[in-house]
Amino acid sequence: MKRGSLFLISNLIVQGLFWVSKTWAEESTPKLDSGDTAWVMVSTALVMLMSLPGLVLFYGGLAKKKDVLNTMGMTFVTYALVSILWIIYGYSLAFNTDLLGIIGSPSKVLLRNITLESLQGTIPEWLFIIFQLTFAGITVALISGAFIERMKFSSWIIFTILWVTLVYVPVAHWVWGGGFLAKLGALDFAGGTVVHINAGIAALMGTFFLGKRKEPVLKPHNLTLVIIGASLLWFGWFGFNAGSALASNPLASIAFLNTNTATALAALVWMFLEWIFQKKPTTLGLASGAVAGLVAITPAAGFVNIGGALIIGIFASLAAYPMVAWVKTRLGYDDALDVFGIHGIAGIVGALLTGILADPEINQLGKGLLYGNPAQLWIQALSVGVTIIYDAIMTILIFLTLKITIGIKVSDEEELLGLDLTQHKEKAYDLD
Amino acid sequence: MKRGSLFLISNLIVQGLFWVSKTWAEESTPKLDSGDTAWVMVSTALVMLMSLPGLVLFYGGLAKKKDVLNTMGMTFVTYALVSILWIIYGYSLAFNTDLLGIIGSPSKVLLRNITLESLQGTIPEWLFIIFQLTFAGITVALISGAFIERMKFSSWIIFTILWVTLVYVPVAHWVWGGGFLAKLGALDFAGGTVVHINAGIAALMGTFFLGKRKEPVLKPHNLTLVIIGASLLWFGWFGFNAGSALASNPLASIAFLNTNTATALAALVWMFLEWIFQKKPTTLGLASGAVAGLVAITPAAGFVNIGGALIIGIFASLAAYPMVAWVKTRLGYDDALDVFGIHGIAGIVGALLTGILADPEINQLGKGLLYGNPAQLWIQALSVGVTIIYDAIMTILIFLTLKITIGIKVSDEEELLGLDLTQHKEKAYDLD
Amino acid sequence: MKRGSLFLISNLIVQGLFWVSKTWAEESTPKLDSGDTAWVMVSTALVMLMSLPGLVLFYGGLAKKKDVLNTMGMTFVTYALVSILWIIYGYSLAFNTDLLGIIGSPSKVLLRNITLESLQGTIPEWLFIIFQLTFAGITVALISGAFIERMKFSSWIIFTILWVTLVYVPVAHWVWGGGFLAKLGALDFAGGTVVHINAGIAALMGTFFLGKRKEPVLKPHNLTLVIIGASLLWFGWFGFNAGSALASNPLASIAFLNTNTATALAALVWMFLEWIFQKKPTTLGLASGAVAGLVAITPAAGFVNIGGALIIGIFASLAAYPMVAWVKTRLGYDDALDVFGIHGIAGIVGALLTGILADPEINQLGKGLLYGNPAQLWIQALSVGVTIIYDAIMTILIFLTLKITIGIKVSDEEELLGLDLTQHKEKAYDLD
Amino acid sequence: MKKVEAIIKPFKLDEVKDALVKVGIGGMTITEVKGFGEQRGQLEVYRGQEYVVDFIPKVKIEVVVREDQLETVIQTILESAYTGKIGDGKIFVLPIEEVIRVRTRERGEKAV
Amino acid sequence: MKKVEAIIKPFKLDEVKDALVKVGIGGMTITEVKGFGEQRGQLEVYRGQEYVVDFIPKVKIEVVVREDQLETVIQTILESAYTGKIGDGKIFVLPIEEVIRVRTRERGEKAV
Amino acid sequence: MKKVEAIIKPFKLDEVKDALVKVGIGGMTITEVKGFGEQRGQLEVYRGQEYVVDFIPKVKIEVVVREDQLETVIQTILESAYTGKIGDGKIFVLPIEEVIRVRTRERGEKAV
Ligand SMILES: Nc1ncnc2c1ncn2[C@@H]1O[C@H](COP(=O)(O)OP(=O)(O)O)[C@@H](O)[C@H]1O
Ligand SMILES: Nc1ncnc2c1ncn2[C@@H]1O[C@H](COP(=O)(O)OP(=O)(O)O)[C@@H](O)[C@H]1O
Ligand SMILES: Nc1ncnc2c1ncn2[C@@H]1O[C@H](COP(=O)(O)OP(=O)(O)O)[C@@H](O)[C@H]1O
Repeated sequence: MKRGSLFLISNLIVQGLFWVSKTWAEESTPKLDSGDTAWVMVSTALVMLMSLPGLVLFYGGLAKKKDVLNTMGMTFVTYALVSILWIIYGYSLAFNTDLLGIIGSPSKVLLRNITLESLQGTIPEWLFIIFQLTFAGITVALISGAFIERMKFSSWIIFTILWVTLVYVPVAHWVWGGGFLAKLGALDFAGGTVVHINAGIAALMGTFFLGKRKEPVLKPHNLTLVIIGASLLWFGWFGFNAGSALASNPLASIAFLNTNTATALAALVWMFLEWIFQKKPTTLGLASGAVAGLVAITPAAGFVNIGGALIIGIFASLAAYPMVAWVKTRLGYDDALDVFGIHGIAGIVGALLTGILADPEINQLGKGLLYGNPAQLWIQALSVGVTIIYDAIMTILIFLTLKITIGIKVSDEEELLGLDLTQHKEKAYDLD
Repeated sequence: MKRGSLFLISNLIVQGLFWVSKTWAEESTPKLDSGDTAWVMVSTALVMLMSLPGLVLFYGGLAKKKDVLNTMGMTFVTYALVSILWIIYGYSLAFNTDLLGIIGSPSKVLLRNITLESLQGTIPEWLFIIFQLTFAGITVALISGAFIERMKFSSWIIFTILWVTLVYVPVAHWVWGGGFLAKLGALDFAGGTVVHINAGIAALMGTFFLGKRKEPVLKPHNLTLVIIGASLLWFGWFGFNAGSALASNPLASIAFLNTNTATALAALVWMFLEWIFQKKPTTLGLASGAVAGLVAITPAAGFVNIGGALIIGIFASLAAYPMVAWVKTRLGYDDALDVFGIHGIAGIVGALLTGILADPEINQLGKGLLYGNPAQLWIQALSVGVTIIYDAIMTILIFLTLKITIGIKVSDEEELLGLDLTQHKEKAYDLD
Repeated sequence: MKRGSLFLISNLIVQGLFWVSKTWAEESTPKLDSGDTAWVMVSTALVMLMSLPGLVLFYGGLAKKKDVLNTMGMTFVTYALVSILWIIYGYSLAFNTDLLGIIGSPSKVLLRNITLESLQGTIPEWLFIIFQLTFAGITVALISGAFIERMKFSSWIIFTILWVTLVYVPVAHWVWGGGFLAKLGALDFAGGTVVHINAGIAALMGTFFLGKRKEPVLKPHNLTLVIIGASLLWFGWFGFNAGSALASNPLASIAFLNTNTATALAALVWMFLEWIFQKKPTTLGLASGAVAGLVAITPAAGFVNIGGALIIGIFASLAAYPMVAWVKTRLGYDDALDVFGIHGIAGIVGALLTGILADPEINQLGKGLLYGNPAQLWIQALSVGVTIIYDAIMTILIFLTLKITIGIKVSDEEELLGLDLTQHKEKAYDLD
Repeated sequence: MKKVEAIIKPFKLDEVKDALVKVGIGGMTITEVKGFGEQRGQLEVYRGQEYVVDFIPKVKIEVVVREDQLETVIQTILESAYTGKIGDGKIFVLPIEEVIRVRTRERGEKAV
Repeated sequence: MKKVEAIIKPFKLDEVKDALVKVGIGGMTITEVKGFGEQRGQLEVYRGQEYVVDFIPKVKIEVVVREDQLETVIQTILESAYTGKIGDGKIFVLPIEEVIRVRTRERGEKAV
Repeated sequence: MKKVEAIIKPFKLDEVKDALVKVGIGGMTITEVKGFGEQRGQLEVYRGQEYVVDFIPKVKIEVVVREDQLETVIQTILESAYTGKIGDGKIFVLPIEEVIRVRTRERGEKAV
């Protein structure tokens, strides 16, 4: 799990193999590459698009009509908040020089000491900062899907600040910023653990504190928005996964192709599961399967070959579908939009399968069980476990704090009237 | 019609003129270029966006309220299906070494024998594979517009599999993959024939088998979606056309500019035709004209100069408008969303005009009638004709097979209740 | 204010510092760079997306249900019209060799004399043309927000033609094309003055002629569209601002980061202002603040450091919020969607703050009051003033002409019935 | 005069309207309503969770008629709205004391 | 007590409401309906195919009034809903046997 | 037979429906309406401009009942729709002269 460090090295090596004519192999320090920079700028914009309006549409469409603006506003305000916190201290604490394996040095707080000349591999450091920012933003926004239709807007804002600071920043440091987990050697190409498992577990914990909604059932008010949102997530995810190569090269290309493959197959598998078990294939099923596939391929995108991508696509839906269709209803927690069921579960599937399927001919940094390195699977499991435990504990502490201070849930009447009116004095549609 | 082969050579020549300092001209084998790779990765994402959610929005908004999810689902499932089939056998059969002028060698089935080092021109072969994949996906999805509101979802899935295999793959091979049509020397920069005429003819043939809907009239349930969809198609088409240069260079730039020019003018021409013939200019007319312009400029984008783009923009709407406004109602076939009327007709207009207007100062590979090469027009006509005949025959055979096996049309009552409920047990909107 | 000229030089200098290995510093003429070209192609597509469907969604959602298609159509037709006018004469008159400081030479009318070899810095001139085209298009489209729900569609079309020709083209020439204002040395990285102040003032002038609507109140018919539109504007603006570096380099990266930072903070500030002054934070407020931030950072994006971006973000909303919430209602003009209140006001704030906060360590071309150059603030004020005065006079003349010829306003009954039906014979939604 | 209120299946609306026009009815008013009755709604399924909607979309037709038209209108609706399946709907007849046409201010039977 | 049901043009709603408030009416209920009558719908044209909608958007106003208010309410609606063009709508008067206010359980004229 | 028309707060619909079912009511028709009365709408605020909506979303329940069910139905609605706050709504009782079930052509009380 070392995108920030190992990958850059890997890129240099990979690039060194092909681009000898650019004379990089001979030089000790990398130079800025305008093509790599262009691709990472685009990828940054694409990951931003995943939050606004990707997730805004996907979650907003699944919400009830009286809660859609609040649902959309949760993602919007979170992306804005994290944007500011990230440049103030988030980036420095997550990605600056490691202190005791725990946290980054605060010497880059407010982006001090970064200049036009600062590079991260072959791209400007400023670009690396905002690329990472978009990952932090969407991770927190993802969690909101479990809490919609009943959480106080003010409480969500404080949650965003506390969680990104106390959970996302340290975990990102441990895994990508040179922290203690980075030394374990676990593989996480684009954020299966840091983003998806992290978000899924936080979502699950939060539902225990928020309790059930009055009407704890999924009744999407506008499925056209959901399909558009899923489409934009798919589109933006090319930046998420292929952008994580931090270069415009063959590794980015296979990550791109793997992403599309696993996603497409997971969408089809979910559809056929529905066809078998509930007689009709739904469009929401296609969209849900696609998201499960996107999540599961995330840690593996730059490590597995096309066969690996197909296997991950299949298991993404095989694992997430029963979770949301059967297990959730039986366990009875109210994960409104299945953040744990899809992001948590498919994230875990992807992280473990990466340990099995990583093919060193795709990326020499990753060698899975199938290629003679059984240890990798245990490393993957360990890093997943550490993340889950730390995340769960911290999320519980944050919710406890919120509960005994400003409160977390709106009143029953506010819930019935809808959060748009009671939290924002707004109405989404005026179609009369 | 030889994007896969001739264009790469042309790019090398063009690039050779300007980038001598990169020493490519002196070398025999092309090197990977990070800028070209960045642009083609972006273009791939853009063409994917044309299907999801571009076409999803454009077609979905034009459908009736009770059929919108089914309409959207047709494009979604097709893109997913083609994504898988393409990497299994589609790419190899379409673009691998030619066998007898008919089909590509199966040696790259499941993407065997492709490695990190494989290049296609100056970009990774993996990238070329997924770029081509997005074209295959949207071609089939386009056809669905003619069949909506009455076709069984299961039947559409089987149609997708058969048509992409039996029609798209071979035609793409003949035209772009080194097959027998490639040797004719016809010009098709980004897929006027392979994509749009191909889709338009298949759409027309299918309507003869599906018959009319109970209410065979265009009553868009949500025109805001249509305008957003048309906008995203326009946006994504920059990847479709300028991406087909397979490089980030002046040829891509003029293709970009030509695309915008023809599209804008076609939108305006359609609007004025409506103003003249039906007294009011509609926003659906603006959107429809834009799509006609995008289709018509597709084969010509990297061959004509700006004057050529203007002429193509004018004729796109001059040909497609009377087709959908007058001819269709008179002939009485039920091409629900005018796939033949717009994609078929404007595609033919574009293919023929390319043979007239191709300017060798833009691209030395193309020389039209106006520049002293009347033969080109006949080559264009011939290749259009071959595509139409093969496509029509195969589509008829596919529909016959479907009809006598699983059936193609839902029952009358299912049609009245809407396909969302009867095919998917879903409802698009819950706005009460 | 000299993007077209000074920036290219600056880029060369900046690039020269880092990319000596590319041997550019030694050469007199710049070479085409595939990475820069890729980034500017993407940026062009992104700025196009800001009009279609960014503004289409943002404005359309804020309109009343019976006027949404007309509102969307205004932006659509304007983008199409300007696309054609720009290649016919707009580009040549705005960016070709200066004649007497007033206008560009017509020698590039219809893009004559531009070939595959023509470069603008390190990118093809064709690309520069279409990049600039997208700015011209959105500037006019922005104005429409003030005029919706009462202006004749035909009148808007003529307005578009006259205004882009008589106002946008000359102002763009003076400021960016080497005209007399360019020599003043004012700073406008991506169009704070040319685009936003220009649009804001024209909007304000027009409202005096159009008068009030029957129901002069903001009653958005679909706020979900507004939030999606604002999100896409944010996304596209990365192309607007970071693309204005005309290269894929550290300057583009800091412009990207500054854009995101100011936007996020402005969204939050607007939200908190609402929380304080009207008790609830709205999602429309978040979106409005984001747009104010995007506008204000536009002239400064490639000049200020991150601290500057934060300050600009704060003042964007501090200035625009009271304008639209209090001042407008008191003054009583009917700027329907607050084009003056947001684009005009935040544009002026941004232009002046650039004169204060421009940091020469970010870009040696800009040195503000804070860094020892108080003159810059006066230069900024002067260029803002000249633009306002010229724009106001010309817009008034255009409206006078329209008023005494074809008329500008629909009849009262047409307004009540809605412009969709009376201007286009269309209905946006058929949701029964 | 009487008001006939008929609750029918939405996809029967056009048929009923045409039938009424044929027997000389020149005006009616239609409202989208939701019905609760013996018929239960179509099953919808989202992410594996099935649920039935109690309230089913119906259309209410209101026709104000002269006494002598009453039985014809009832018969016409009975025939054109009929499918024989549960949920076909009901017809209610209410007394009307006065009818006025806004445009002409005519009152009574002339105004129907 | 009586119920006055008026079918009017939607853009006249505010005017009618204000006029009714002026003559002392404190409550009413509004429904969006679609009318079929002599007035035909606006032509819509999509890709050259024109079609007319039979059903035109109308608004139904229901006001329950005391007998002594009846004529005033009718006159007020007649005036404020009037445009003189076809489609101005109709007013129906129905008998009401009982009115109850849920909040206070008051019955009869006090509850109106 | 009588028709009971109750205008209630939308979020009370399920409660009222369930209560009516409990006392044996097997059918009803629901319409979304907008009410004008003493209760004023929630304030909405867009870009600092506050405005109150006069018309508040309400739900109209129509139940046609036999005379002997009338008082039970009224009491049931009164209890289940009650919040005690302004805007709880009204119940109107209208005479019904005939009821016919389309599916079976039954008339009168059997058809209710
Ligand atoms: N007592 C009633 N009062 C008002 N409306 C009723 C009543 N009973 C039935 N309806 C309406 O008639 C519709 C059809 O009734 P239902 O019991 O489903 O089938 P059927 O008409 O075949 O008996 C219901 O959906 C409802 O709208
Ligand atoms: N017999 C009727 N029963 C119920 N509603 C009617 C009847 N006749 C007319 N209406 C309603 O009144 C509206 C206006 O009637 P129309 O014939 O179009 O014009 P006018 O009111 O000028 O005669 C219709 O759209 C319909 O809603
Ligand atoms: N005279 C009336 N005629 C028709 N509907 C009425 C009348 N008075 C009230 N209503 C309906 O009853 C609803 C509630 O009335 P309101 O005066 O707001 O509160 P309350 O029921 O507590 O007196 C109104 O919104 C309106 O729909």
